[in-house]
Amino acid sequence: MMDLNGLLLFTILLPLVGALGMALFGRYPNIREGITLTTAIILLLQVINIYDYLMAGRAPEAGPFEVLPGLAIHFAVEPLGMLFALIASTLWIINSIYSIGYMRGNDESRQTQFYICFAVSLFGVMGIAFAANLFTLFLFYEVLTLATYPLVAHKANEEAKKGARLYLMLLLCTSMGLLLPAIVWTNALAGTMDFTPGGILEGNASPLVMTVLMVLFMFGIGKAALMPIHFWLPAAMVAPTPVSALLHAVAVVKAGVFTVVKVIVYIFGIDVLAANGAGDWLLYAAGFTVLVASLVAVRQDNLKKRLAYSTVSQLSYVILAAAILTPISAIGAALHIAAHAVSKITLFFAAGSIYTAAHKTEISQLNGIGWKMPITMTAFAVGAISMIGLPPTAGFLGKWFMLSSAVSADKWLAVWVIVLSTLLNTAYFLPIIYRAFLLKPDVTGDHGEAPLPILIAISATATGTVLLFLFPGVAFDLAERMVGR
Amino acid sequence: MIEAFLTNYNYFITIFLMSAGLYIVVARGNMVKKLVGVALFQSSVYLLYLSPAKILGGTPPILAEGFDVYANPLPHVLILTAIVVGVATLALGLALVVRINEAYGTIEEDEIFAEGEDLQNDAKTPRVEGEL
Amino acid sequence: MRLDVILRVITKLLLPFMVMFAFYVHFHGEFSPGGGFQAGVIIAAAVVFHALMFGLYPTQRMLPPWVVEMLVPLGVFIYVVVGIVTMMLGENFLGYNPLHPTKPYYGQERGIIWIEVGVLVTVASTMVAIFYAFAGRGRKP
Amino acid sequence: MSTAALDASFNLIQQLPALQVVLPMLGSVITAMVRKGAIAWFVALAVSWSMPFVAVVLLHEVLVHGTISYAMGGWEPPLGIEYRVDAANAYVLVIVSLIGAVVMPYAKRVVDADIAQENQAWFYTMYLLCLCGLLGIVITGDAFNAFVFLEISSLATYAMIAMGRDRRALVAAYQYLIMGTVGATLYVIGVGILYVMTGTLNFADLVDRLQTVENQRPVLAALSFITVGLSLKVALFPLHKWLPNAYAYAPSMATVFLASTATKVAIYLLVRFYYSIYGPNIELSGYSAGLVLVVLSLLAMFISSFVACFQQNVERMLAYSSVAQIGYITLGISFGSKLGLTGGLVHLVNHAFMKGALFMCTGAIMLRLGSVKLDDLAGIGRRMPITMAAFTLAGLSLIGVPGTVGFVSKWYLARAAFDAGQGWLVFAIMASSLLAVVYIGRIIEVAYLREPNNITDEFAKDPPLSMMIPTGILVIACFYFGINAELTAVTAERAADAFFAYFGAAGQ
Repeated sequence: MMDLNGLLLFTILLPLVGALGMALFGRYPNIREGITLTTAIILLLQVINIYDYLMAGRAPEAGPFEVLPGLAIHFAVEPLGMLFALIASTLWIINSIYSIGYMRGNDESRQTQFYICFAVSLFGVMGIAFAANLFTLFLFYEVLTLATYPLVAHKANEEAKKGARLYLMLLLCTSMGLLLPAIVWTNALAGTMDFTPGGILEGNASPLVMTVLMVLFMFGIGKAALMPIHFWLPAAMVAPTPVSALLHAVAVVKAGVFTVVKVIVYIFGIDVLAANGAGDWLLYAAGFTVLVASLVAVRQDNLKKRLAYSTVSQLSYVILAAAILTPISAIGAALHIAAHAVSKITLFFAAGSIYTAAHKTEISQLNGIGWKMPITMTAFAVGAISMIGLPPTAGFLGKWFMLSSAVSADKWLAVWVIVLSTLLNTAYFLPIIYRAFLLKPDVTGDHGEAPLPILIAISATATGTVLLFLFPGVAFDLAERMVGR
Repeated sequence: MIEAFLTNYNYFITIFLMSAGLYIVVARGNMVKKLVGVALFQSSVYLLYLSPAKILGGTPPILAEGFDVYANPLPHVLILTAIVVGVATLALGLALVVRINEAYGTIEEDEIFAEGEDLQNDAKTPRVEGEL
Repeated sequence: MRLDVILRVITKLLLPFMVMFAFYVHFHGEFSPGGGFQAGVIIAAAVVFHALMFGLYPTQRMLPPWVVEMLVPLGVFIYVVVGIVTMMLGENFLGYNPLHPTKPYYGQERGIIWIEVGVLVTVASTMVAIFYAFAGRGRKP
Repeated sequence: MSTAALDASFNLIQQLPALQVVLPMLGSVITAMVRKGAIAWFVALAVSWSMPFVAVVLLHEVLVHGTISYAMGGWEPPLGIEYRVDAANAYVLVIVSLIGAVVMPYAKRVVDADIAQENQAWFYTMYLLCLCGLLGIVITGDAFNAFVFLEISSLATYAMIAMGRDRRALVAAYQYLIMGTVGATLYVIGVGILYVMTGTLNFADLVDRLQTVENQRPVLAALSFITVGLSLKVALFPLHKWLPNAYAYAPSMATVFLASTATKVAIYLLVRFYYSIYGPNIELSGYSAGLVLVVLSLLAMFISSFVACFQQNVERMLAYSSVAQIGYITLGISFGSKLGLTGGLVHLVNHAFMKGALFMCTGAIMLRLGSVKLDDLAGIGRRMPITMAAFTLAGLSLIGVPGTVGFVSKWYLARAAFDAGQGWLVFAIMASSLLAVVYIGRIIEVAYLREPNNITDEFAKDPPLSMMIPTGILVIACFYFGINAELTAVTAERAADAFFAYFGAAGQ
C-alpha cells in the first residue's frame, strides 16, 4: 500500500513516466501505443483512487518542496481540481483510442513525438489540477503551453508553423507578461500564494489594487480565451483533430477556465469580490466575449473554426458564471467545465471523423452526410444539443445553475447574455444538423464511416454527454464541496 | 585660476595626454595609430600615479644616513607593473595588426569592414523568413 | 648586410660588458635600485644588438627561438616554485623568511634574488621573443 | 611581517587562497613548457578539476568561520597585498572554477578541431592564464592587484579569441583589445585617484579612509572612472560592441568559457566597488547611479534582445542575448537592496549555467557542420537529437520558464522590484524575456520543423560523449537549481550580506 503523498506524486508523475516509455519504444508503434493506453488507464484508476480518499475525508497532499524560501512546489487535492483531473484522465483514454485511429488512418508522420507531447501535456494537466499554490499552478501551466506547442505545429508546413507561433507567443505573452507579474504582486501583497478558501487578498489590498490584479489575472490566463486574447484558439486549428480535442476539451482551455475559477474562489474569494466590486467588470467582459464569439461563429464556414469560436464563447460562460459571484454560480461554472469537456470533445471527434472518412472541412460540403455517417452525425447532434443547453444532455445542468444564480443575484445582464447566446448557439449548430440529415447529398465522394477506434471514441463521449446529465452525482458533489456546502 | 593651473600642472598634463590618447583611439581608423593612442592613454596613467608620489626635496626611497624625506616607493612599483602590462598589450596588439595585415592586406578599419564579410552584422541583408 | 668591421668588433667587445652590467644590476636589486626587470631588458638589448649587427639568423643560431620560448615560462616557473617552497616551509606564498634556517633577514635576501632570477629570465626572453616574432615575420626561416 | 609563521608547518587550508591563483599559474607554465597538445590538455584538466575543490573548501570555511585574510608574502595588510575571502567572492570563485572544471573535458575535441596541433599547448596556456586572472580578480583584496589580474585575464582572452577559426577572429580580438585596454586603463585611473585621495589600495582600508576624505568630488570622479572602465569589461550596454564579435569568432571552447565567466567576474568587481567600498560612504541612489544603471539595464534587456532576434549567426544571437542577460544582473544590482543584489548574484550563476550549456551546444554543431548559420541548422533536431534537446532545455531556461534557473532569477528580480516600489519593472523584465522566446523559438523552429538539407544529412550527428556529458551536467544544473534553488539562493544571500558587511570589517 502506497502512502497517500506518494500516491499523489505518483499520479502526477505517471504521464511523464509513460512519455519516457514511449520515447524508448518509439520504433515500435504497437508497444508505444500500448504504453499510451496503459498509462492512460492506470492514470484514471489512480485518479479515482484519489477521489475515494477525498470523499473519505483524507485528501492526499504532497510537499511542500521548497524551491526557495517562500516559493514551494506543493500539491493538494481539492474538489474542483479533482473534477478537472477526473475529466482529463477519462478523456485521455478516449482521446488515445481516437488518436490511434486518426493518426494511423491519416498516416501522419512524427507519431512518437505526438504521443510523447500528449503525455507530457497530461503531466501538466495533473500538476495544474492538484496544485496547491499559485506558483505550482503557474509552473504546470507553462509546462502545458510548451508541451502543446509541438502538437500544434505537428504538420510542420508554413501554415502550421504560423499557427503554432501565434499560439505560443500569445499564450506566453499573456502568462509571462500579465499572469506572472500578477502572481508576484499577489505574493508581495499577501506574503503567501496558497490557495485558501475565502481568498488571501482580503485586508491586504485595496479595491483598486484588487481590480488591477483581477485584470492582470483574467487577461493573463490566456488559456481562458477571454476576448481580445482568443486569437490563439482559431490559429491552433491547424493542428490534427486529436490535438484540437486536447486543446478544446481535455486540457488547455479547461486549464484556463479552471485557473480562472480557482483564482476567483481561492485567491480573491467570492465574498470579498462580491463585497468590494473589484470583479464587476468581468461580467461585462465575459458577456461581451460570449455574444461576440457566438456571432463570429455563425459566420464561419470551416467546421473546426466554427467549433473554435463556439469554444471561445462557451469558455466565457464559465467565466461569466464565476463572475456572478455566488456559490451556486460557482457550482454552475464547475459543472459547465465538465459538460463542455464531454460535449466539445464529441463535436471535435465528429469533425475529425468527417475529415478522416470524407476529407471534408467546410460546413457547406456536408449536405446529407448524416446518412453516410450515421454514428458520427448522431454523436455530433448530441454534442450540439448539449452545447445549446437542452436536456437530456450535460450542457443543460450548467446553464440551469448559471441562470438560476443570475436571476437570484439580480444580475440581469448575465441573464440576458445567457438567453441571447443560447439563441445564437442554436443558430450556428442547428443548420449543420439540418444540412447533414435533411438536405440532399452532394454527388461527390463515396465513403462510409470512419475507422473503428474513432467510432468507439465518439460513441463513448456522446454517451457520456447524456450520462452526465442523468447521473451528475460525482460532478455535482465535487462542485458543492468546492464552495464549501 | 592661473595659480591653480600652475600648482597642479602635472594633473593638467595628465588630462591632456589622456584626452589625446583617447581621441586618437576613437578618431583614427588605422590600427597601428589606434594602438599608439592606447599607449599614450596608458602613459597618462603612469604620470597620474608618479607625479604625486614625488615629494619635493625627497630622496629615492633607500635607507641612508641623514635623509628623512623619501619619495613614496609604492606608486613606482605599481607603475613598473603597469608599464609591463602596457608593453604586453602593445606587443599583442601589434602582433594582431601584423596578422590582420597578412590576412586582409590592409590595416585600415574601414577597408576591413568594407570587405563585406559581415563582421558587424551577419544580417546586413536581413532575411526575414523564419522569423517568429 | 654591409661588412662594417669597426661596428662588429666593437659589438663583440661590448656584448660581454652589457651582460655583465645586467648581472650587476640584477644582484644589486634587493637593496638598491636595480633588479630583474632592468637586468632582463639589458640582456635582451644585448641580444637585439647582436641581431642588428650580425643579422637575425646568426643570432637565432646562437639563441634558438625554441629556447627563448622555453625560457619565457621557465622564469615564471622559478617564481612560482619559490612561492611554493615558501608555502611548504610554512610561510605564506612568497614569504621569504624561512628560506634561511635561522635568520629571516637572509631569508628575505635569498628569496628576492631567486624571484628576480625568475623575473630576469622571463623579461629577457619575452623581449627577445617579441623581437624574434616581429623581425622574423614574412621571411623564410 | 608575520612573526608566528616560522614555527608553523605547511597548512593546506591556510594556504588555499594562494593556491587558488598559484595552481593555474603553475599549470600555465607547465603547459607552455611541454608543447604537446594532449599533455597540455591533461595538465589543464588536472588544474581545472582541482580548482572547484579549493573554491568549495574556501566557501565552506568562510561560511563557517568567517572572512579569511591571507597576506601575500607575509606582508600584513593594508601595506601588503591581501587576499581577502568572504562569502561574496568565495561564491564567485566557486562559479568560475566550476565552469572551468566542466568545460575542460569538453575542450579536448573542439580544440582539436579548431586549433592547429602546434598551437594547442599555447591555447591551454592562455586558458589557464585567463583562469588564473579571473580567479585572481575575485580573490584579491587590493585594487591595483585586481587591475593586474584583470589585464592577465584580458591579455590571455585576446590571444584565445585571436586563435579563432578564421580571419574575422583577428579583427574581433583587436577590437576587444582596444576596448578592453581602454576599459582597464579607465579603471586604473579611478584607482589612481582613489590612491591619491586616500593613500591606500586595500579594499577594506579604502572603506575606512574614504569616510575621512573631506573633498568628495574626486572620490566621485574616481567612481565614475571605475564604473565606465568596468562597464566596458562587463559589456554593459552601450559598451558591449566588442562582445558579439568576440564570442562569435572565438574558438568554441573559449566562447563557452568566457561567456560563462569573464563578464561575471567584472560584474563582481563592480559590485564590490558599489556596495562594499562606496556603499557605506555614498548613497547609490543619492547620486542617481542607481537610476542610470536601471536605464542602461533596461536598454540592454530590450535592445540587445531585439537585435538578437534578427541575427543569422546563432553564436552572435546568443552573444547579444548575453548582453541582455547582463542587463538583468545589473538591474538586480541597481535596486540597491539586499533582495535585488541576491537576485543579481543568483542570475550570475544561473546565467553561467545556461549560457555555458547553450554555447556548448553551438560548439557541438560547429564541430559537426562547420557553421552555425541559422539556415544551416535546418532539420538538425532529428540528426543531433541530444544536442538539440539540450539546446532546447537550456533555451527554456534562458526564457525563464518556471522550474528552471531562469525563473528563479526572474522571481528574485520581480520581488525586488516590488519591494523597491517599482512594480512596473516587473512588466519590463517579463516583456524582455518574451523576446528571448522569439530568438530561441526561431532556432528551435528551424531545427525541428524544417527538412534537413544534404549537408546536414551527411555530417550532423551527436558529438562524442566527452562533449555531451559536460553539456548534460550544465543542463541538469539548469533544472535542478530551478526546482531546488536552496543552495544557490541561500549562498547568494550570504554573498549579498557579505557585500554589505564589508564596511566595518576593516579593523578586524
